[in-house]
Amino acid sequence: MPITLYLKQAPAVPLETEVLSPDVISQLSNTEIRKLTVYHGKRQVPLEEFFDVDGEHSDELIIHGDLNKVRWIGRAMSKGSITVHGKVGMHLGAYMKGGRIEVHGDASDWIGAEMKNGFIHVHGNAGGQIGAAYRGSLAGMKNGTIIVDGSAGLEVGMRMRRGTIVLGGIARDFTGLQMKGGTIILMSGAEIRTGAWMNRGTIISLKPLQMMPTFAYASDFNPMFLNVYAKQLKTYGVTLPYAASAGTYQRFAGDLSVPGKGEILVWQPA
Amino acid sequence: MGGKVTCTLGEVKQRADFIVYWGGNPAECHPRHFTKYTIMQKSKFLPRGRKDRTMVLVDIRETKSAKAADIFLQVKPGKDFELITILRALIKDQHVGDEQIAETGMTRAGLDDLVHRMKSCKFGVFFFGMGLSMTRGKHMNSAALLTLAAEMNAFTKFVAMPMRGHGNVTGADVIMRWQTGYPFGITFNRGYPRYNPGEFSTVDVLVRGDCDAAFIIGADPGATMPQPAIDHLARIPTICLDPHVTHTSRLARVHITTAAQGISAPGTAYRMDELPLPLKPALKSPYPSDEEVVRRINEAIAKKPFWLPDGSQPQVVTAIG
Amino acid sequence: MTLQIINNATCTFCGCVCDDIQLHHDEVRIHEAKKACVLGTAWFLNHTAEKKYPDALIDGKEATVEEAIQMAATLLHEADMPLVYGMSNTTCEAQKECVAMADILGGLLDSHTSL
Amino acid sequence: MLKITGGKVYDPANEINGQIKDLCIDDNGRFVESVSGGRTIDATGMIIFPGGVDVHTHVAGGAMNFARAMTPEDHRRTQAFIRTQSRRSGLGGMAPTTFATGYLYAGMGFTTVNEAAVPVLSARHTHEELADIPIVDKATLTLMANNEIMLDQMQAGEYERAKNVVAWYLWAAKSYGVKAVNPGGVAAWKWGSDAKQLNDPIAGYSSLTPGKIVTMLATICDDLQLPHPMHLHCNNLGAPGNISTTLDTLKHLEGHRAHIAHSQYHAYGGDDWDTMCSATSQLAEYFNTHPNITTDAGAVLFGDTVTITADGPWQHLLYKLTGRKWGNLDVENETGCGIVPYTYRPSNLVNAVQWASGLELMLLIKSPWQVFLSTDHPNGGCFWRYPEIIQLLMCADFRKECIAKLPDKIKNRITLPEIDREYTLYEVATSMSAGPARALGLHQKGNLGIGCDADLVIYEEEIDIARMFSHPRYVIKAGEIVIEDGDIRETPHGREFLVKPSYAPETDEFMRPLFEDCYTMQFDNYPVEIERIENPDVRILPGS
Repeated sequence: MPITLYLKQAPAVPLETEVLSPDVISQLSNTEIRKLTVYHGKRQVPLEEFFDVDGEHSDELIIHGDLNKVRWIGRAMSKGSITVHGKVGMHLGAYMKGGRIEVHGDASDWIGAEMKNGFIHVHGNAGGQIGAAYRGSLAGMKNGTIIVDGSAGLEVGMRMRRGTIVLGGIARDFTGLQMKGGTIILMSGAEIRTGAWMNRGTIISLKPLQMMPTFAYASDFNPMFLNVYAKQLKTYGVTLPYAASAGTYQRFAGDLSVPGKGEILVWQPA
Repeated sequence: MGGKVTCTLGEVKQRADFIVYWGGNPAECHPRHFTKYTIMQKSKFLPRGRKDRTMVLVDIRETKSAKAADIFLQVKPGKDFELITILRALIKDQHVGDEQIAETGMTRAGLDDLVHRMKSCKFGVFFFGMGLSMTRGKHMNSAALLTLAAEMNAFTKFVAMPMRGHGNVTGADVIMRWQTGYPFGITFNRGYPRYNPGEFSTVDVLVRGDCDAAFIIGADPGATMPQPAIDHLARIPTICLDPHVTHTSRLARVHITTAAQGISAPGTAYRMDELPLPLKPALKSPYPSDEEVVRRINEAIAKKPFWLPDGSQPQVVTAIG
Repeated sequence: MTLQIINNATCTFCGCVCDDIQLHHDEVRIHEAKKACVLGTAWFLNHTAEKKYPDALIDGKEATVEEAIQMAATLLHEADMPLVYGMSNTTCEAQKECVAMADILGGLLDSHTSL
Repeated sequence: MLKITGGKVYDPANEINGQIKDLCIDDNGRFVESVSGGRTIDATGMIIFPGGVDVHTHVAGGAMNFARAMTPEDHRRTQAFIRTQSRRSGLGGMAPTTFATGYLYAGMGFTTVNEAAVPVLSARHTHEELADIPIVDKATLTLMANNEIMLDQMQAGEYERAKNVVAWYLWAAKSYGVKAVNPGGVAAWKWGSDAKQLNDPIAGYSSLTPGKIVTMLATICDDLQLPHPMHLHCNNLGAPGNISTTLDTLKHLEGHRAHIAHSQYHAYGGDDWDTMCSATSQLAEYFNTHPNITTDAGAVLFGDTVTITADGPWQHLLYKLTGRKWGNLDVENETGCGIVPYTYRPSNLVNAVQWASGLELMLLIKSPWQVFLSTDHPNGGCFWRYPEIIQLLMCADFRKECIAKLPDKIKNRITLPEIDREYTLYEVATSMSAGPARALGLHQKGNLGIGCDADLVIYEEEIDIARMFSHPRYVIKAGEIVIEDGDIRETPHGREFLVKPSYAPETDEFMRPLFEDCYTMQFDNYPVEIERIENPDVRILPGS
C-alpha cells in the first residue's frame, strides 16, 4: 500500500519538504509522517498542517495537489517511487541517487539537479536547469534519466557529466551549456545557444537547430550507437529515428571556443 | 572553467594600452570614466596618454561613446554571446566560418584585427555594461567576457570589470559576500545563508509571489520592475526607506524618509572596482540616516520573540557531492 | 553670503564613485559641485536640507518615525518569508544593517545585482 | 572574575610544563595573582594552554572576499552556523564568512589571528571585515615588497625616503607590520612576467633586484623597530628546486630579524615536476643555526581548498595546471592577488611531497620557538584543520600510517619516514601559541603570566589528539568564557593591534604627487581613519 498525501492548504510562500522522500518516510508510521518538519518560509511546521496523509511504512509516495510552491520533493532519494498528481515546485529529485519520480502535471526549475542516478518523468512542461549544476558546482547530473514530455526552460543539462535528458517539447536557451558528457535529446528542438561551451557529450535534435557559430559541420551519418539508444528509449515511450532509410543525422562538432569535443546531431528526414 | 580576472581602476589608468568597452556607454552613463580612469590619462608607462592607448567600443548602436573610440564594432542585437564565443575560438586559432562571423555583424578582417590587437597589447581590459549583462543571456554574457579575459592571459595581461551603475550596489555585493558568503539572491529561512539566483532573486520572488512582506531600501522597484512584481509588492505589506516619496513608497504600507547618502548622510561607498571610499556629506538632513532607521527597526525586531523556537535547529540543506 | 566648502567629497551617483568633488554649500543647498560630471552635478544640486516630505507615512497617512519603525518591525516580524531588497543607493553602514535584518528575520536578501 | 583550579598548565613563555597551577583572572580580562569571588572552573585532570595565535592566515579583505564569491559550491556543503537570538549566522568551509571565522577559530582555542596580506588600498575594506570577525584579537600586515613608490626609492638608492614611505604606508593602512610577497615578482607580473632570481633586475627597473628589496625592507623593519620583523613570502614559491632561491634569500637576511612565511612552499629540490622532492633538511639546518629567523610551516593537508596569494604569477600557473576556476585581482601601485580552488591528493606525487615537507619542517627545526603551526590558510588547507596537523606531529605511528598510503614513488623524495620525533604538549603549546605570539611581538599573548591577556583554552585529555584539539572544553578570551562544551557562549568584539611608526613630517608632501600620479583616489581620502578600527590597540614606535 503506497502512502498518499493530499495538499489540503496551498502554501502562501514556498514550502520546503525534502522529507517527502522514500528514504525518510518508508520506515515511519502514519503519525510519525504527519509530524515531520517542513518549512513554510522560515516557519517550521508539521507536515500535517499542509497535507492529509494516508498510509504508512511504504517506499511508494503518491502526492496530490497543486504543489507548485512545494520544493525539494524527493531530494537525494535513493529508492522507491514518488508520483505527483498536479504541478510541482523547484528542486524535484535534486541530488537523487535512485528510484523513480513521476509527475502528472508541470514541474518547475532545477529538477534532477546534480542527480547521481534514478529516473524522473514529467508528463507536462518543466522549468529550467533540468539536471543542471548549481551555481559554482563543477558538474551537473552524473547519471540517471530525466524525461519531460513538454517544454523546458533555460540551461537544461548545464555541466551534466553523464545520463540522459529527453525533452518532448521545445527547450529555451543554453540547452547543454558547458556539458561534459551524457546525452540530451530534443524531440522538438530548442531556441538558441544549444550546446554552448560544451566540452563533451551529445545533443540530438529531431528538429533543425540554430547552431552556435562555434560548431563545425562534420558529416552526415547514422551512428550505430543510436540503434542501441533508440531501443533503450523505446521502453520510456520515446521514439528516436535511426534507420538510414528514414533519414540521416547531420553531425556538428564543438564548442570550438573551449575547444570541446562535444557533438550535436540534427535529424534530417529523407 | 575560466574565472574572473580583474584589477583596480588605477591599474587601468597606469598600464592599459588596450581598452574595450562592451555594451556600455560611459560617455553618457559614467561620464568621468574616460578622463579619470582610462583613455585620457597619462602615466609613467603610457606617457603620451590617449596616443598610447587604443579604445574599442562594442555595442548594438553608435552611442556618444563611439566618438571617443578608435574602433567601433557594431554587434547585432542579441549576438554578444555569440561574438564573444567566436573570439574565444579565434584566440585559440580555431576556425570559424565567414557566414557565422557575419551573423554577429562582424567581418573576418575586423575580428582578425581585433584578435591581433588583443594579443599584441601589453595590458588589455574589457569594461562591460548593462548592454551586455541585461540582454538575452544575462549573466552568461558577462561570464563569456570574463572567461575571454581570463583566457587572454595565455597571451598577454588581460582583465575584465563590470561597469556597475547605481551608486553603491558594489558595496552591497561586497558586504553580503563577507557576511553571508554570497553576493545576492540569498535566503536565511533555514537560519543560515543559502544562495540560488533565479530562486531567491527579487524579480523571480515577486513575480511568483514567494514573499509575504518586503523591505525596500535604496531602490525603487515600483518604478522599474515588471508589472506582476509591482502588483505583488502592492499586495503584501511593503516597507520603503528613501530620501524621496517614490513609486514604491506610494504602494507601501510604511514609508520612512531618510537622509541621502553622501549628501546628508555619512558613511562609506564602494567603487565599481571594490575600493571603499569615505562619504563626506555637505548638508545636515532633517531626516535620520538609513543606517539609523534600519538599526532601530532591527532593535525593535530583536525585542520580539525570536522566530526559531527555543532549542530548535532547522535542518541544514547541504549539497550532496 | 559665503559658501562653505567641502574638499574631496565623494559622489555616489554612479559606480565611478569619484572622490575628488569640491562642494560649495550654504547648509541648505549645494550650489556648486566642482569636478563633478553632469550626472553628479545634478545629483548634488537636486538635494536640499529642507523638509520636503513627511517624516514617515503609514498607509498613506503621516506618522512619526518611531511609529513607522514599530509598524515596520511588526509587519516584518509577522511574515513567514520577508524580503529585504535594494541597497543600491545607500551606505555600507546601512547595508550591513540590512544584512543583519535579513539574518534576524530569517528572510530573503537581495540587491539590484540580481536584476 | 574567574578562577581556574587544578589544571595541568602548559605555559612555555613561563617555562611551565604541565605543572598543576591555579589561574586567576580579573574583571579587566588579565591574569592576576588572586581573585575573590566570581566563577570557579574546576579543571582537575584537564590541560590548559594559552589561547592559540595564528601568525599567518588570510581571513579578511579583497582577496578572501573574492574567494568567497568564487566558491558557492563549497559554501553549500560546509558547516553552517545557525542564527540564534544573539548570534549571527555564518558559513565555514574553505573561505568562511567573517562571523564563522571567529566562531571557528575560537572553537579550536585560537584567540589571536594575524591577517598576513593587506594591500593598503584595500585596508579600509579589510578592517571593516575584521570588525565583523568576532571573539578573536586581530592584527594585519601590509603588502610592501611590490609597492612601486617604495621600489622607485630603493632603485634610486634613497634608503631614508624608502623607510619614510614604508612608515607612512603602515600608518595609512592602520597596520601592524610589513609583509613582503615575492619581492619584485608581483610588480613584474603586472606585465605578465615574474622575478625568480634574487640577483637579476626586476622587470621595469634597471638595477633593483629581489635580493636588494629583501635586504632593504628587512633593514627598514628593524630600523622602524616594528614589533614583528619583516614577514617574507620568498620568491619562486611552489617551484621544484626553489630551495636555492630560499637559501639565497636567507643569505640576504644575515644580521636581520625576519619571519619566513609558509616555508613548506619554499623547500623543494629537483629540477621539474617529475623530479620534485623535499629539501626541508637543508632549510631546517639553516633555521637550526640562525635563531634570528622564525617561520611558519604552511603545511598542506589533503583535501579541497582554495588558494589565495598575492603571488599572481604562481596562481596563473596553478590555473593552467588545474584547468579550474581562476580569479585574479591586481591592485594599483601596490600588489595583486590570485585565487584558484585546488584539491591536494595523496595520489599526486607533488602534493604528497608538499604534505610531507610541511611536517618535516615542523619536526626537523629543533626549536618550536622558531617554527609555528600554520597552513597558510586557506592555501595549504583550512585553519580549522590544525588539530589534524597536531595529531600528525604528536603521533609518529599515525604519521607512518599516513605515509603508507602515499604512492610508492614517494620514497627517496621525502625524509619524513625517517623522523621519529613526536611533539610534546609543551612543544605544541609553544608552536601554536607562545612562539607565534613572541615572533609577533605580542608579549601579552601566548602567555599565562600575571598581567597578560587572559586568553586560554582548556582541553579534556583524550587519546584522540585531533579530537581533543578540535573540541576544547572551555575557551576563555579576555577572561570571558566564549566556548563551553562545544557551544559558543559569547561573541565579544576583539581588539585590533596596530603600530604608529614615526616618519619625517615632509613625507606627506613627498608622497602626494607620486600618489596622484598612480592612484585613482584622492590622497586625503586614502589613509584609513583610526575611528574605523574597532577597539584599536595602538603601539607608538620610538622615533628614529
